Amino acid sequence: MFRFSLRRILLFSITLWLLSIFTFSLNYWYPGNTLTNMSGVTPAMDTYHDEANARAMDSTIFRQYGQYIAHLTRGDWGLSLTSQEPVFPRLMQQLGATVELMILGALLAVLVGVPLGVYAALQQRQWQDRLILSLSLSTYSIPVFWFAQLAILLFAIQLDWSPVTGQIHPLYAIDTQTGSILVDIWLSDIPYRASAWVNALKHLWLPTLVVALIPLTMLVRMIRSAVLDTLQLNHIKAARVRGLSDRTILVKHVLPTSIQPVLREAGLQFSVLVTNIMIVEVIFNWPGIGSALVKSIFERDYPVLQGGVICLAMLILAVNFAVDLIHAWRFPQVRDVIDED
Amino acid sequence: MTRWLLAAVCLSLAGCGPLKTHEQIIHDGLVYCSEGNPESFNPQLDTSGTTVDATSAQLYNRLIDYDAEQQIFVPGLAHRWETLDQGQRYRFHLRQQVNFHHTPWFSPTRPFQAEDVLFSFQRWLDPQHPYHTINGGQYPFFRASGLMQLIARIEIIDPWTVDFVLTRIDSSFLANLATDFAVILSAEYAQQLTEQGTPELLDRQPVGTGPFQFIEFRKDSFIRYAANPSYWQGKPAVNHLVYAITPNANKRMLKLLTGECDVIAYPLVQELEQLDDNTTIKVTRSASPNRAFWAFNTARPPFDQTLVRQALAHAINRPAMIQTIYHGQAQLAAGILPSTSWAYQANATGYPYDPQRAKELLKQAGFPNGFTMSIWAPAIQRVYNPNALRMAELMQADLAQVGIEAQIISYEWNTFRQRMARGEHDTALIGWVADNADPDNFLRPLLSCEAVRSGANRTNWCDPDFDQQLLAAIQLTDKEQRQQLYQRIETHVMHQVPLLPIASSLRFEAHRQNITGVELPPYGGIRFGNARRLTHVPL
Amino acid sequence: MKTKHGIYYQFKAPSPLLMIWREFHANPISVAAYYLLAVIVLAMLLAPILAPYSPEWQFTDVIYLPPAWHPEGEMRFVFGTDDLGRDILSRVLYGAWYSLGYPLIATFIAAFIGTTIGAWAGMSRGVQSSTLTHFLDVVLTIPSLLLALVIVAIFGPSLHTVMIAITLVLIPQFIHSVQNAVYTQRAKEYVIAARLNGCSRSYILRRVIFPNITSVIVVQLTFALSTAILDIAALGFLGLGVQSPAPEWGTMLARSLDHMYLNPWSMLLPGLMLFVTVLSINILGDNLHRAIQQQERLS
Amino acid sequence: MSNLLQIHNLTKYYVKQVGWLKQQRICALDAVSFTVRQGETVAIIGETGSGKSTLIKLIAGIDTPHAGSIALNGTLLKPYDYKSRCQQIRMIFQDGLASLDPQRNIGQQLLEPLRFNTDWPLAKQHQHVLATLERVGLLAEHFDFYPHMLASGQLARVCIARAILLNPLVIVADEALSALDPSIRAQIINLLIDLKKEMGVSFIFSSHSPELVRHLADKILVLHHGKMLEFDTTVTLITKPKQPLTQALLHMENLRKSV
Repeated sequence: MFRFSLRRILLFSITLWLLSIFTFSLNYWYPGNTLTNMSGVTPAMDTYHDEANARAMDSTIFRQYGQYIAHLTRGDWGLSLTSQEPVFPRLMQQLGATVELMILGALLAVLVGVPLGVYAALQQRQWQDRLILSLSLSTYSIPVFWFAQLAILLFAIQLDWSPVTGQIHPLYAIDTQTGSILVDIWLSDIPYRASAWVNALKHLWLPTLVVALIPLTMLVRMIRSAVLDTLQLNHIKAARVRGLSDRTILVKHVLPTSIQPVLREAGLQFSVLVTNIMIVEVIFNWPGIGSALVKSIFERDYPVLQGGVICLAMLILAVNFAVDLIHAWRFPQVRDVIDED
Repeated sequence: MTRWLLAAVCLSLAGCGPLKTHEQIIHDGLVYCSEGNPESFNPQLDTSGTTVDATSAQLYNRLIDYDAEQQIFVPGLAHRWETLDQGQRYRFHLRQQVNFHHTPWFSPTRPFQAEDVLFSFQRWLDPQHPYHTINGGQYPFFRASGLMQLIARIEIIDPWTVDFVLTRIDSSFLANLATDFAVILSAEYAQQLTEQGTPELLDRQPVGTGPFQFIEFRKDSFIRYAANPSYWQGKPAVNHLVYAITPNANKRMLKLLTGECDVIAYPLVQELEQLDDNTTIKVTRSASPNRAFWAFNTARPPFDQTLVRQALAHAINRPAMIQTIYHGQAQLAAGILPSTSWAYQANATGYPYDPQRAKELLKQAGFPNGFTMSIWAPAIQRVYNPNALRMAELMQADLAQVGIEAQIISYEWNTFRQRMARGEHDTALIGWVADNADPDNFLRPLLSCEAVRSGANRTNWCDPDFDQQLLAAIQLTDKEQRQQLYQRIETHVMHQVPLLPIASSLRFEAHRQNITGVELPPYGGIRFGNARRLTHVPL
Repeated sequence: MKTKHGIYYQFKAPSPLLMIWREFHANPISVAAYYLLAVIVLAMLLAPILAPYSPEWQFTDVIYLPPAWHPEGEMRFVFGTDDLGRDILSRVLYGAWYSLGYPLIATFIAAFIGTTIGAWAGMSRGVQSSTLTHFLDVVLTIPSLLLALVIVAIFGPSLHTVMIAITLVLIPQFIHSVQNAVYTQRAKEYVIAARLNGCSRSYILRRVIFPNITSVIVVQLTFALSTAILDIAALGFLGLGVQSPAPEWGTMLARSLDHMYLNPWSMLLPGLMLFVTVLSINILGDNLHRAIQQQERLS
Repeated sequence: MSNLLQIHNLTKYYVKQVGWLKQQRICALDAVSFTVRQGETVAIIGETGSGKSTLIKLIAGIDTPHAGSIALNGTLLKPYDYKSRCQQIRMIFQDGLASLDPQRNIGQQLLEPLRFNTDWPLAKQHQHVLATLERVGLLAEHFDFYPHMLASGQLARVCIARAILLNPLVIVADEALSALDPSIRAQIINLLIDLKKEMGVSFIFSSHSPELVRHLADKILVLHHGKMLEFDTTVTLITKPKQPLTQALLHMENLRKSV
């Protein structure tokens, strides 16, 4: 396990390094002044020459890269071209909002998707199974932006169960500290926390649902086939023969084994989740990284775009790394296979 | 049940103070869904309607205000003024006991006085002023309107009396002072910032004398204001004012329907009317002195040729636009001045839709096979143009008829304006809302050579003869004579067509039925000072 | 090589690919999806003939017309008109070029490039291929939309950019699946046998390995196609894709939101078309996959 | 009879990860040397994991040795040089179905060696394939069959057909017959004996079955943990085995009977 972790950590670091090279070269590919793209300092500003010196712009590309990494790790991610604010602290807040949506979406997908998938597998070829399968295939094909609009029309306008957009009603003056609204309410010292929570949850559930929908349906399909495969395995049959109850077999034997192939696909699932979050954030005016990213493209605000790309990519890589470790820790047979090459 | 649940949640959390209900919080404030981010919190620096809406009337006051209904100037921070030296010197007597905002970043030690007026004007008048170059150093309104050349100097007579000395007699001076741009800043705050070494905060963490004070701005999310408790006209009825920034017109409408917005900017009027939901939502419309136009960048060939511009003017079908873009809620423009202006005369020459004539003109200009060009159109709604992108699409089809291939280009609003100021466009669909009732305000900021320098002249058309005539017109005091002169000027401009006027639209605003007192003065942004919510919530 | 009178009934044995097709064809849902997709593709190809008007022609006198089956509709505009008086039917038909045609082209280009590189990587051994595998694993975890957004940011939004972005984004998927498939195939005994027969590398790749991974490629194709369609539409919806007045479905959908009460059809139809197209592609891919599994279980 | 195949000092090991950083070599073959004469049949016996398959693979050329050499008629064979090797050494795979491409019919696959190793015209290639099919006891119409349509005995025949198609000098087989039913196995053994007589090839095979070894082999090679224990004629080994293991391997059924 130690050796495996070491290898994974090495791989993870190499990937981060590649990512940094990629984002570094993006600065040269974006239209306009490279230094401005990197730091948000325009030639018209007084600090331009200092910045050019600090980033070794007249030196070799390697020193520029070194300075880039130094700035990056220092948390100096440049200034936004539109607001002249430092990018990094702003991004961290947006990251909070994005991660909140991400965690809730993933939770919803798992809490609903897994039982549904198991249920479908147990009812294999029954009408329930067919219904769940065809429903999941259809939802999987819905363009998420269309679905979000329809959901707003139905739940927010027709039924009035949810507000249209935003994290919380703007009149609740919640200080943004982490960016995650639920945590921020907790951290704030307002006297009306309870109603703020209720209001925040009212805002939260619809985007969470939309974000979770597609990973959820994928999860249902994957769990279903994994459970079906597992049920065919000999040790499950043996457990049956031993006279264990269906429930025990399911919980103690089938589920743990079925999780393995599903966990392997978790990276892909997560990237689907992130794709949806980017679109959903734009539609629901969610102050997260995804909407900032899209907006920054419209505004040609390259420092913000860069920051967003780095943040999202790192998040995804980190999650994949974590999944890999958990996978190997939980299923030792995997790490031998992976270790071979 | 819900209440029990709430109570349970509340009890389970340590430090959960007295329970304040959602209704109380809502009742305490007002949400205005605006269409974009302000570029700055000081309207001196920017002419964009978005900036003006968010700042002028909320944070600041002017020396004088203009009452459009009675068509007179009314006192602002100056309670009285008089003309001296045959109109070359104006003396303002300032209101006493007016306080600047008391904020976490600034505690005023003295009330508003003449020094503040001097500071506010010298900042943009004097290129040597320490604050002149802070945050861009561009003062587009003052440069384009000619105020920079007009004011010779400002003299403090005593702490509550200020004199403005003009270089010449100018009938539009008071009108310009009453605009949303001539706001009064705090000299003391500026001094504090200089000492702190952060002068740029002057326009980012603003301090003014207005009914609301600034609390927080989060780009793309909201601007938060609180009522100024010691406002000289009395504390506003609304305690919290929030600008929820919602660029998407459709979202604004939906949020108005669900009550997330109390007032919205630029409503989709046709949509709201379709809803037939008049019990909760009210749409008001008012005449507005605005003009949507198509500006040709005359600095770029082939738009430097009058024949080409005339051809383009004939090539597009403006009456169709009134139907499809404005849904009939606008008036087709004949000339540059809108029909609400006193200098307007109905007989101005127009450019009827005539593709045949357009083709002939193009042939004369040496483009029998047309050419390729770009149409820049902003992605957000403006008073004068509810959907410029759609309009550009219409024009694209029209231009294709005369063999011109047009490309539509759009950027986020602030980027759009910055790039246009740099003259990167071929042609642009843009517009103008008058800041005051003077016809000069329609011609000089848009087309003068001075406006080319400030970047406000989107056509880059500079005609010294035109500028000369404008100057002559503004020095006349006789309305009749001025009207005739403006008539001549307009005929000249329309022949040259550096820009093609398209329409003037009605101005719309939509709000929930229980909101009153939101003011939309024709020559200015939106005002929330007198707004209030009507519902009563049991405490 | 047919013998006239054998002791077996069958003269021509069906090839395994044909058997997968038969298996697939036995499922009515997949057949329905197949024909639906065929109709959409046909409609796209015949758009210039089928569409009653040019997609950009503006009938400014009849804006916001509901579809023909609506009491206020008119027969000449079957799906109604949009806010500029353009015929929605014609726009949807021509829009298929952007929302289905271009994704198809992008998918095929990506498939060609990706398969070539993937086959090369799968055939080569050692560090080279292991590095590539790890690198691809990483690239694949980055959402395609994010990469597409970066490419759009570099080149600016236009049809070209979107095509470049989508194609580039799809290539790693193909490399990955083809490389894996080739790698698995290489260890198969029949491939070793072919090598022992003295076959050339290219022959083994073309005649032995490729027929055996066709199904993998086809399934990957359907997956990539639905990704491409949804990504292009999403970019269009965000305003960063194909620019107006091109009747791309995502762009149409985004534009129609401003008048969804006045003209709900102009919002519903493009979304519905996207949904139906992607759904039929997904059903196709799904059932193809199942048919292949079934076939593998039989043989 | 001359020495046809000379195997000298053949060594092959696999690397296994032990602990965190240590690697351990596991020897599959340890300096194995022997020679095979023309027309001779050599059986390789040993326990599971003794290196039988590795040896076969190395001779067939699927794998590379870490040391040692294989020479045919005095010329060294290079690993992965299938082109020159496949005319002389052919292999019969253990699993007939797995060693045949499911996507192509039998005929196409049998034409393959001819196509790449002869310059015969197509018609002649076809004819030769059909003749070979008949020679191994199949019908001409099996040409059009796909592997999954054939029974296991037929598949074994196809494999043999593929091996003899090019008239090789050596045929190697790795447990080629162990998966077959006893009755079919007998048929295939007879077929192999017939073919051997007709063609005069050398035949090297590995097997677990003492009867088969005794029945077919001229010589026997005993492997134990990759080392060559004994290599001698069948008669010698059956009558006077030097090692108890040889005794055990060759008389398994006797042991079983005695227990």
